[in-house]
Amino acid sequence: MYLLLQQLINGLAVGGIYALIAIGYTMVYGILFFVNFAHGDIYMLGAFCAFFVFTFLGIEVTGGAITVSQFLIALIPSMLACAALGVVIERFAYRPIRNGSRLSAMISALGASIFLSNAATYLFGSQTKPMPKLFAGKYFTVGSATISYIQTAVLIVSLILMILLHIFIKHTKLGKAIRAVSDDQRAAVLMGIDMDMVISATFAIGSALAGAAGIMVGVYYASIYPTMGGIAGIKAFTAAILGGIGNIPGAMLGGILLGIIESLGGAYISFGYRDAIAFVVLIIALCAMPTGILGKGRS
Amino acid sequence: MSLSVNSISKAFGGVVALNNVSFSVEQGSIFGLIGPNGAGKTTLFNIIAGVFRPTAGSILMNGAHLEHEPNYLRIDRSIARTFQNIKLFHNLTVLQNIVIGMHTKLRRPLIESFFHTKRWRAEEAMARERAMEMLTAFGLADRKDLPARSLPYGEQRILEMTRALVTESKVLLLDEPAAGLNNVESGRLVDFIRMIRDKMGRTILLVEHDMNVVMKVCEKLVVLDHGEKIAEGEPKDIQKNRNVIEAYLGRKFANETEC
Amino acid sequence: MNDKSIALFENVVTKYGWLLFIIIIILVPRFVISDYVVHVLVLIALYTILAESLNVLVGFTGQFSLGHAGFWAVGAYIAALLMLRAGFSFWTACVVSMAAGYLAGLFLGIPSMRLKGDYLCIVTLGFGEIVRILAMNLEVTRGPMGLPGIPSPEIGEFVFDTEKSMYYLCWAAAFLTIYATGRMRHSKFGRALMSVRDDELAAVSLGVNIAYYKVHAFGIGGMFAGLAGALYASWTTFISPDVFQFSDSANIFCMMILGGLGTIAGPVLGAFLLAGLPELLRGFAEFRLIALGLLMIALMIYRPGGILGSYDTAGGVKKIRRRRIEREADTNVT
Amino acid sequence: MLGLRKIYTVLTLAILTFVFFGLTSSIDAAETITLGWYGPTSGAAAQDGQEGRAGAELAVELVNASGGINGKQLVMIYADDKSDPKEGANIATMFVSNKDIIGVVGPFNSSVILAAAPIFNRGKLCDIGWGVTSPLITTAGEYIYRVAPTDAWEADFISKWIADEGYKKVAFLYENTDYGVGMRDVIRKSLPGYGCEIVFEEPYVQGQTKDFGSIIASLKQAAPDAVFMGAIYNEAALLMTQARDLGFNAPFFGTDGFFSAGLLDLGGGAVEGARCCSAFFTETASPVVREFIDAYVKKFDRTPGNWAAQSYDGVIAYVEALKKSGASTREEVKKALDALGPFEGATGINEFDENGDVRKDLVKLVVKEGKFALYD
Repeated sequence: MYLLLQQLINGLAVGGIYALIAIGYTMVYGILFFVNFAHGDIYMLGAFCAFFVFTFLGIEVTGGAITVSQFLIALIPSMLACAALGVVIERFAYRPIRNGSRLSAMISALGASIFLSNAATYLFGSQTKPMPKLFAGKYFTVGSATISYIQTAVLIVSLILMILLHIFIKHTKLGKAIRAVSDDQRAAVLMGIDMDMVISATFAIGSALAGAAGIMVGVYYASIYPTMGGIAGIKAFTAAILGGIGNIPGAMLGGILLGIIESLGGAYISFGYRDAIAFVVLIIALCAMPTGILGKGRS
Repeated sequence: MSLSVNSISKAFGGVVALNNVSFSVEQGSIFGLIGPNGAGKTTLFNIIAGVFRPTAGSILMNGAHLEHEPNYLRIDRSIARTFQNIKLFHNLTVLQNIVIGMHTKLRRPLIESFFHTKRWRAEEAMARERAMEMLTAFGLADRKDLPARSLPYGEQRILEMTRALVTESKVLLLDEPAAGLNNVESGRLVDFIRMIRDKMGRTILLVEHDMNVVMKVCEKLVVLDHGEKIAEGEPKDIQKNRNVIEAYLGRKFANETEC
Repeated sequence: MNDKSIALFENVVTKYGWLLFIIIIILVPRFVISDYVVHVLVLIALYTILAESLNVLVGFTGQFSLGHAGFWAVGAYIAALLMLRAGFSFWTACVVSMAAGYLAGLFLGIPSMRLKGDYLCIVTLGFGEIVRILAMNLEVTRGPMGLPGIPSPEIGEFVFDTEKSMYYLCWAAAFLTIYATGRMRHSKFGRALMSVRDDELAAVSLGVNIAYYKVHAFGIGGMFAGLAGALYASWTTFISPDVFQFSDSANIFCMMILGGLGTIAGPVLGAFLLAGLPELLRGFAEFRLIALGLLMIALMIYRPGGILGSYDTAGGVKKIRRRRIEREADTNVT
Repeated sequence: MLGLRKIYTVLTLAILTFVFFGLTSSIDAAETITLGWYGPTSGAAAQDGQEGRAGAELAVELVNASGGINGKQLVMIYADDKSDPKEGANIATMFVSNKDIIGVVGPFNSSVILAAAPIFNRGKLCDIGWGVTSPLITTAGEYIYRVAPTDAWEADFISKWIADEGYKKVAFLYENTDYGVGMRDVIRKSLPGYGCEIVFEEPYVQGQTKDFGSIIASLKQAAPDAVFMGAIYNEAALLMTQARDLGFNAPFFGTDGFFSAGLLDLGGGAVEGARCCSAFFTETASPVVREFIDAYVKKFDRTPGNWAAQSYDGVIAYVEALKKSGASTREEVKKALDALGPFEGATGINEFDENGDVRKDLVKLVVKEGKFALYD
């Protein structure tokens, strides 16, 4: 029984990370109707930002450990840097083709993804870089299931960020504008909403969350490498679709669910087939609910 | 040929859009379906066209039940339709749009196109010829190689109508054909519809808001209000019918014009 | 260049353009002594088949598929296993792998009946990953160890084991694919596919059975990808799961788009560009991928329809808005 | 916009660039000896690829500094295969059709060399793999050699070591690649052969699996005496840290995949006591190895890893063979390699057997106080 509890905890922690990245996909899709494949690479650059902040602060990255305050000091600048990067990518790669078709936007996103991951490999070197760990070695046990502090920290930080986002979207003026634009672009513009600003804000928020996910993965697994964006991007995109693309709570739900499915599938069926199981579950879910769990009739 | 609608009801979730509507359309007539906004005209039209399935009731075409048939079989039941806002194949040429209209008429399998067989070439030539015939009849022949998206609005409407006619379906469903036309164009539309009925022997069922088009061209009318049939008959009777006036202009006005 | 001459250009170029292109392809091995160039041209031929067959799905029928490497893998593995384990000759194995590709296409076509756009895209992406993971874990495919020693095609004594012999075989298959997709485009089947792409509701109203055509578009796409798989297997004589990654599916997708979506010559040019260019730039290792990324972005900004694209992808997003407005108008409950 | 003219120019241009490309061949062939080197300098295994390339570059530099081979300077052509078999086949054809190249060193991934082997055999061009360890390569063709010890040999070496240490119940975790699966097939015979029982066996996805929580949970249930990992250092370090975090403290054994500075960087304290074997070790007495290490540190100011040493030896094999035989054509190089006998390189004494595999002795290592040390 404890094995099940252990797997659930692992799933929740990984799910929290997928959810944070998936939110970026869903927010961009909600407004521009295309999948921002470069989003996975922004998550990777978030992790590298944190790496440079740590080295700048003189923290011993090789096998070192950091306190919560140092983590937060690194979190803020990384999120801001990623937000800025998101806006820059939108400004140069997507704005010129905004009235083009979704297809060309998607290809431009694929191009941006190839550019970012290879530029990172060239600039930062392809080596897997060590990252300091948060709560190294501390864990508490429930029966024979052990829950490491870092797992719970990842989950808590993810939930907090999601709640903050929810509040932002629900109650702030910009949040309402984003929702308005995603519901009906033309009407929103008629109401005097500045499209460019809203779209940049969407990219900024989505990228900041991806940056947060990046730094957390960095301290959780204590290692980062330039091509980590690709796989995480595809998984998060799957989570966003599972939850119902264009729907923020859906992205959160989809992320958590995918994390749990993966860890349970990996443990109980076979670790080699873990990703295949996640995709099989996705396909079945989509055939049952063509627009995702919480998705409106948007497809 | 008889198209009859028998006690059709339709509800979207809790909202009752249509409640027990029945009427039948005689062969060769021009039949109008009118009513104020939200009366259920378009829903009924889409049920006949096969886009929606009714919650209750049936639609009979020459005695055959249509209501549960998939929508792509309407053409085989000899029912074709046009759309309120023009649905052409934008990236295909005018000629290709028409040839696709003959989709159900063409029989040769894909393999024959691969081997370029005589039979396949003959069928394609027949299709092109037939399409050109229709295009010249409706004055679009010189546009045949242009992508459909580049035609002006009026011509796109005619192209869509031509495409529906080329299917040689006995019944033609027109969804607000006069939408967006000025009175000169709607005048030409009235002659056009009459010509289709008289020369091509088609039966027309149209949904329309433009009252002077309706009154001029329709031989029989059904009026819907809040999903129910409140009147049926000749246009001149309908104009004087109390319920119709009340539905359109409200009870006070209906009382004042007591006729 | 107004729309009138686009239509004119379409049929004139197809007659002479292809003739010249075929002549060039036939003559190239005569002048080129380096096996390396012939080798790269064979790879381009296989990518042409893959990009053309994907074009049937995306360019003709408007269905996004990012899992085309999955069909390629199915074809390659079926052909390899039949030749290695069951002693089939290349030709029967090739036909069987095309049939297998067709069935895999139908299988993947089923969800395509219900799902659209990005939902379908993720399902096809999932399909590609599932195929690769199965190849990675199954005993019969020897997992990551791959299948070495796949025999080359033979006709009587003549064995296609040199680069030049496979060059002619692969380009013959490529021209077969180009001819087939070209013929299909002008047939009832092709027109039905394109009507599904442009406007499903209108197509239905004209009697086009949308589900049938969507599923068979996947079938035909899978069939030709299976052909490319069989050819690839016996050309390289060794296949392993990491040959058919998601990056390969994305690569094939980009070739089709950069060349020109919905056209016939587009995917051919795309294959030359994305399979040929990196070989030319082999000297500048990391930079060629950075350059490729930027090239893709630039092309989408200045040539949204792809280099040869006459297909009005510029109207894409406008189409989205129009389609959404129509949907509201169509189904509002009046 | 578009025109007939444009279409022709674009298509024919693409063809002609190839025709031109094919005709050119490198210029001065007389005074130099040209070798080819390929490996994954980008993509998933970029780190090992770049380390291998550094080893090869160092070898070329040292050889040319000491007067080249029989008076001729050594020229090396480098290519990146991104660990993709398709690229491997392209590069193999490129090397075969470049007449100046008389020998090739590379690659790192077994699946890449298997794709390239038929082309090298057909072109009668020798290829010494510097990172390929899969047993499949033994029978990959007469022109295929390698300096990296096979998984089979290392797995057997470690199994014997585990048995000698008295551990009876062993868990085996392996990456789902030809490296890991190759080792699994070997230890399924070797471990029981030495009297140990495999209590738990599980693959993971190399390069993707980051969260080993579920594997560790199953490990704790199986409660093995020792864990043998068919893994390279990044996943090994990750698993050991997470295992220690979750309170699993059995000793870890690995093969040369463990032996890299990356294991210490990523693992930190958690890898203390991890044991592995390697053909190359920095603190050895032999002068040749010492010379290699000092030169490497001087050029790249970081200590060389296992793959740098293997790639270096790949080049040295040719240098020794050419010096002994004065060969200058591909057939002569083939004969020279077969007749080479033992030669000393950065990984100690190497000798090719009749299949082109290498026989070299392995060293037992353990991580003590954050550094690799000889295990006595």
